[in-house]
Amino acid sequence: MSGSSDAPEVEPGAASVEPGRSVHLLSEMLRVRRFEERCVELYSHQAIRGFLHLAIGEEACCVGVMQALDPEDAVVATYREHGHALARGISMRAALAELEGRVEGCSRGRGGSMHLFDAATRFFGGNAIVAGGLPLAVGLALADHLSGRHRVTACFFGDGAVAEGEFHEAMNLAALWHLPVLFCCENNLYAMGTALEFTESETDLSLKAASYRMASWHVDGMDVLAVSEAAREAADAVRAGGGPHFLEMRTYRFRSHSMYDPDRYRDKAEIDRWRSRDPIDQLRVQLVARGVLTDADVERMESAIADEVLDAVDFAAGGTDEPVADLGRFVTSTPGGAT
Amino acid sequence: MSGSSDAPEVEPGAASVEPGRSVHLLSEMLRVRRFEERCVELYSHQAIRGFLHLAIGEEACCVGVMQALDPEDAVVATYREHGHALARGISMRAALAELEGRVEGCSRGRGGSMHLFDAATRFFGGNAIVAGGLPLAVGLALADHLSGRHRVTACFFGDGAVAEGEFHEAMNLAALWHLPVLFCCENNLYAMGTALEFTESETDLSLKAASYRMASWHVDGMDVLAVSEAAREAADAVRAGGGPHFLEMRTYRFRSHSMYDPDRYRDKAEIDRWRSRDPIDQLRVQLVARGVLTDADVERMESAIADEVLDAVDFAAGGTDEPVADLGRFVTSTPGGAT
Amino acid sequence: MSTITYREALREAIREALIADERVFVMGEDVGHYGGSYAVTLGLLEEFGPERIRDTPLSESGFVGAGIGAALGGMRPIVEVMTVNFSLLALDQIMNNAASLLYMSGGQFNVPLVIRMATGAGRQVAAQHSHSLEGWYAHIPGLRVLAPATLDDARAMLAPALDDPDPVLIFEHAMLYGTEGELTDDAHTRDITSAAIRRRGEDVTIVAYGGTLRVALGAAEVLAREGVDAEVVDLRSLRPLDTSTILTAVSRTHRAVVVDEGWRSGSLSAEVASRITEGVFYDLDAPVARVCGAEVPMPYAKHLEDAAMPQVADVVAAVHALGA
Amino acid sequence: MSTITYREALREAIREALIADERVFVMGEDVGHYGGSYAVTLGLLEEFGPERIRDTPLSESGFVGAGIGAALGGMRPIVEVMTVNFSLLALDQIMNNAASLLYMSGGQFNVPLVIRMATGAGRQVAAQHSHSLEGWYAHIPGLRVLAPATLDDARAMLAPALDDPDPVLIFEHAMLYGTEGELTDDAHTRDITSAAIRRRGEDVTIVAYGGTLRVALGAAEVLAREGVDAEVVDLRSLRPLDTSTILTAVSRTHRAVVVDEGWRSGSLSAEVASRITEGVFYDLDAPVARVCGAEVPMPYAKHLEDAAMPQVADVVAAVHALGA
Ligand SMILES: Cc1ncc(C[n+]2csc(CCOP(=O)(O)OP(=O)(O)O)c2C)c(N)n1
Ligand SMILES: Cc1ncc(C[n+]2csc(CCOP(=O)(O)OP(=O)(O)O)c2C)c(N)n1
Ligand SMILES: [Mg+2]
Ligand SMILES: [Mg+2]
Repeated sequence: MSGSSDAPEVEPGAASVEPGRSVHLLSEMLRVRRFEERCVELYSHQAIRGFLHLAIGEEACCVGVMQALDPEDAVVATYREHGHALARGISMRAALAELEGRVEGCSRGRGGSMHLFDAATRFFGGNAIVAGGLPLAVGLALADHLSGRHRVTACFFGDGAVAEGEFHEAMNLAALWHLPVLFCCENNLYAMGTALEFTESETDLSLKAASYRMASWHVDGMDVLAVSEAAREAADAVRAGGGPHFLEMRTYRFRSHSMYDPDRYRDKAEIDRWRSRDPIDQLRVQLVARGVLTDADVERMESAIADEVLDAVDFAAGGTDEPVADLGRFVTSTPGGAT
Repeated sequence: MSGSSDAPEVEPGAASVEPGRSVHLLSEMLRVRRFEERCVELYSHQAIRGFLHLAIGEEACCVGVMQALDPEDAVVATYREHGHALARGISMRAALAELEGRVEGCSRGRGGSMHLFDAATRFFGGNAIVAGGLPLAVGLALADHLSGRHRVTACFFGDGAVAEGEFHEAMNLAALWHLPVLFCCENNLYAMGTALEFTESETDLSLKAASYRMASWHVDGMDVLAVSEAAREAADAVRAGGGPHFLEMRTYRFRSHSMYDPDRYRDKAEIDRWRSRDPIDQLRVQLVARGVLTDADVERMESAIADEVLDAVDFAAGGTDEPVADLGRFVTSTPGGAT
Repeated sequence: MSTITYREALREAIREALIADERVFVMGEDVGHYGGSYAVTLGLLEEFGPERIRDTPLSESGFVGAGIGAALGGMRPIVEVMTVNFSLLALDQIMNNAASLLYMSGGQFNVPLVIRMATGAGRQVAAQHSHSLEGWYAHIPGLRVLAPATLDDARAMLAPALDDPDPVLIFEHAMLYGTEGELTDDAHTRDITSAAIRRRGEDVTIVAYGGTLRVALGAAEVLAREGVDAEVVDLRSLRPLDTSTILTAVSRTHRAVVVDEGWRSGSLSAEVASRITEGVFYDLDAPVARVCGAEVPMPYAKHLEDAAMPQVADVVAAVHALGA
Repeated sequence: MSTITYREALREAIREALIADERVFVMGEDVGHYGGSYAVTLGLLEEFGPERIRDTPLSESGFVGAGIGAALGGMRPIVEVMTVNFSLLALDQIMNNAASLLYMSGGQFNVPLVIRMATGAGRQVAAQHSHSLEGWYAHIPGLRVLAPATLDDARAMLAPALDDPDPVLIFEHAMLYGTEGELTDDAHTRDITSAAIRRRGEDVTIVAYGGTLRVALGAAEVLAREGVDAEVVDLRSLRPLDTSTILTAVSRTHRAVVVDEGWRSGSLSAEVASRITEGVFYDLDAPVARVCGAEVPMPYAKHLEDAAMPQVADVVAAVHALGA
């Protein structure tokens, strides 16, 4: 990570991350990957419908940041949030049941892929409006500030969100009021089919924070160790009263924007170049090379995750529909509320 | 003016403005001042109603910038736009008739003080939504760009607008598309009763433009010569295809935000300090000292302006009401339109 | 009993809430140093300090969204949007977050937020500052929408609104702030669900809310002098609508006029008229009449503004046209 | 005659406009390199280049406002807002500038702008992507609001919309893009003012628009099998409403059902019902019925989404309840 755009980034994996944590990071990334791969299948079988946005290729971002958070912290995410949800501790069961519209899902099947919620882990969604979550994160942090609680609110968004006015309003409010928000920009170079160069006159997004006097770092988003180090340092600073921090993670999605997207706008060569930097492969190779893991360890890890995925698939398949009679439930908190 | 915030500003009046133009600038500022002073009286007699926002103290900004524009350029202003309208060439008659709700007004009496419009001078309003005019200016410039016309769109807004998302969206669009917009920020340090330090985490507004890679200057907004020089240079650059430019003018309103405002939030000493830098007094003293004008010349100027104001007052007083039967006219262009 | 203005009644309610509950705070443009654009929050900064009386930058979407987030975080924010016109900039937050989060999250995340705004025309502030959109907002499920039209309601509605676990919008008509009078015992009712009968009558029901209540009452007076006895219903809550109070009245009077300052097409008056027709069709002696705002961006000139707003004479004429 | 999809019909209309008039250009998120989120603009970037098929950053208020400005500057922009949900972010520009500038300026500045958006539910994209707000937009004076429900209208409405000197919103129901069929001669009509009778009938009038037209026609078929002969009116223009076509139909059938995907309270159905009641009260055998969207943020689960949207069976039941 680096404090300005010109400063060099830390070497991939150079950080003195202790082996146990590295293994955990690998496992978490694999959980996200295998979960989403299964989602693709389920989508083709129409068990999952609507929009489905995959984070495949970007797992280092959600996994790396989540490791830096405490249970009492809060998370606000986007519609591309399966990884965030899993890494935050929502079970595969609850997530997959949600994607399949089951009442056992983490949002009772009302939200689907774009609207995973979980009060227990303070996961404030999934938000399908680009940049719509940022003001919420500011407000959550404001609540902590007003209550004298030393918590962090981590807010995820993509490069596309930076062009939205709400991004700027939220950045200014957080900086002006010195609120404990960790702004996590997952810059995958595209907003749907529109490349960053077509959306921002200044494509170095970490510079945007400067005009709010906000501390800003950027980091290789394909290197989970670098991300987790940067995120920990930033989160610690936020928690210690250092005000909001901006963390840009430079990453890439290996698949199309959503299942509807024919991906006409990207170069095969570009995709391949990024695929060669797969965050999971990189870490696995490194850990095996360093002798932290054996191939057999990796296989065991894969197989445990496969079991977890399978269990979730069974759970979701065995799930139930919310009764139609409940359609009007939770429009308001009380039945006599303002429907 | 200066290209960055650290660079020194040009000396007041140092610019080699030729005498004739200086005199014209003084006269234009005086026209705005005397017009608005009369508006205060008319407001107290209830000939003018609704919101009335005065630019008294800020005349160097509108007058200085307007001098840099050509007739085919476009202007987008705010609700504090009497000065802009007069300096752009809307007659006092048409402006005052508008403020008094007469059909002879430049908006047929439908707009009032906040909505002066004039197609002949390409004056696209008066806009009562803070930052609401900025996207319009981008669009006007886009039209010029697409049509291959070398025109400038000057867009005025206050310091308060900088916190609005629309400001940022417009800045990005203009810079991204390299459009001929001159962004004119009249920084009078307050948005209604809220001081800049309570609205922006970075109070040096000229820095905001940097995060859009937009050329940005700031200038003493109490010095009309400095403003007009800066504006001319910026407008020329814009017209020559140099892309959008941002011009911050540091100024102050001597009176309250609107006629409703008891002005509880500002220090008497602060107001006095700024009043001692009255842009009109400064230029008059200077021109007299340099022998460009005699006191008698100034008196003649005042008296001509007093006549112009009086004529406008008579004109407005003698104006007529739009027939109530026309209430529904111009909701759409055609009577059979989409009312 | 001493007199009080509508503005002061609102302020008293806010003060009381700030004193009673630490989680309550006020946030909005110019609520602090300026004293509130309509002086509602005047003096509160001095009393409660800048953390709880929080001036915001001009960023409606940002601070309304922050209010939603703070509510999610356990606070009880009172967000002031200076006028309804500016709330359009925050509409995405209001509809897609405040009103939807509880439902989308399957009941996990409620949003105990109060948003206050000024609304309505009558002050010659022209097209961009004169909207009457509270009825339009009443379209959105998940919101409670209130329109205090009396001093008592100005005083009484905030506390139960804050107690509501879900988002509540309170619309204060700009022409009411200066209204003066005495509070009654109703100033302590905690009712934000029912419509109120402001005048009993037998011949026609006039339904109004917010800024049009005084128009309705004025018309009722004129009509009374003519021997026509009008019942006046003040909706008070625009969402949910207290349909039963309306229907009870109309089933008795057999005629109804709805007075709505909003633009006629698609205004709340259409919903009220439809509910009446659906509910007591066979009791109606005539179709429900509507007296609404003219469908124009509000003009500045006084005579045109008057012509664009429902007036007493318009309501009287509508009642006559019903054959009452 | 070869078949064409709704999406292709829209594209043909856009192509034609781009060819016919240099001032026309297309602007919006992902209209270019991506090919349009609903593939409406697919191939146009290659044909017309990036100046005229202009990908925008995610900044709805900014680029809608820029569209307004470009229209003021003499262009004829077609702005695509990906879906109506995102248009909330641009609502201030739409209401306070596009719809108001002509009036506020005393007739000087008209805004010849077309804004297209996808609308409606049915694809399981949940609460923030499934709104049906076109009826709500029809509240705003100064706008023309169109809802092409057929292939012909998808093909035909753009040209007259671009000729309109004032802003026009065109709402395309997301479920229609894939509809396939043949164009008829009506694909060249330039009519954007009148409602269309899609089916003649004597017993009941079913009024629908956009996404609910096929529901209405489906219900009419079911009813026909039962011997009930329904007339189906497609509003086509939501603002202004072609009241006379509706009234003529209802005065003949004496019964009416309005089908509206929007949330019931305050939906356009209320306005239509009110106009019917106001216009032909004494011809009505029963109160106008409404079949609307459930008043919930749209749930993801298919069975709940279906339950929240007007279905053929609901319309049939409503007709039965009217005694037809
Ligand atoms: C306000 C808004 N406008 C448009 C969309 C449609 N949309 C969904 S995702 C997306 C791209 C967002 O890109 P980015 O923020 O970079 O996130 P990524 O998808 O790359 O993770 C767009 C345009 C939306 N959801 N919200
Ligand atoms: C979007 C919006 N929010 C709030 C207001 C109310 N308002 C009118 S002027 C003003 C202050 C604007 O300050 P600034 O931009 O600095 O301009 P100045 O009045 O100082 O010239 C405010 C808050 C408004 N008109 N528009
Ligand atoms: Mg992206
Ligand atoms: Mg200011």
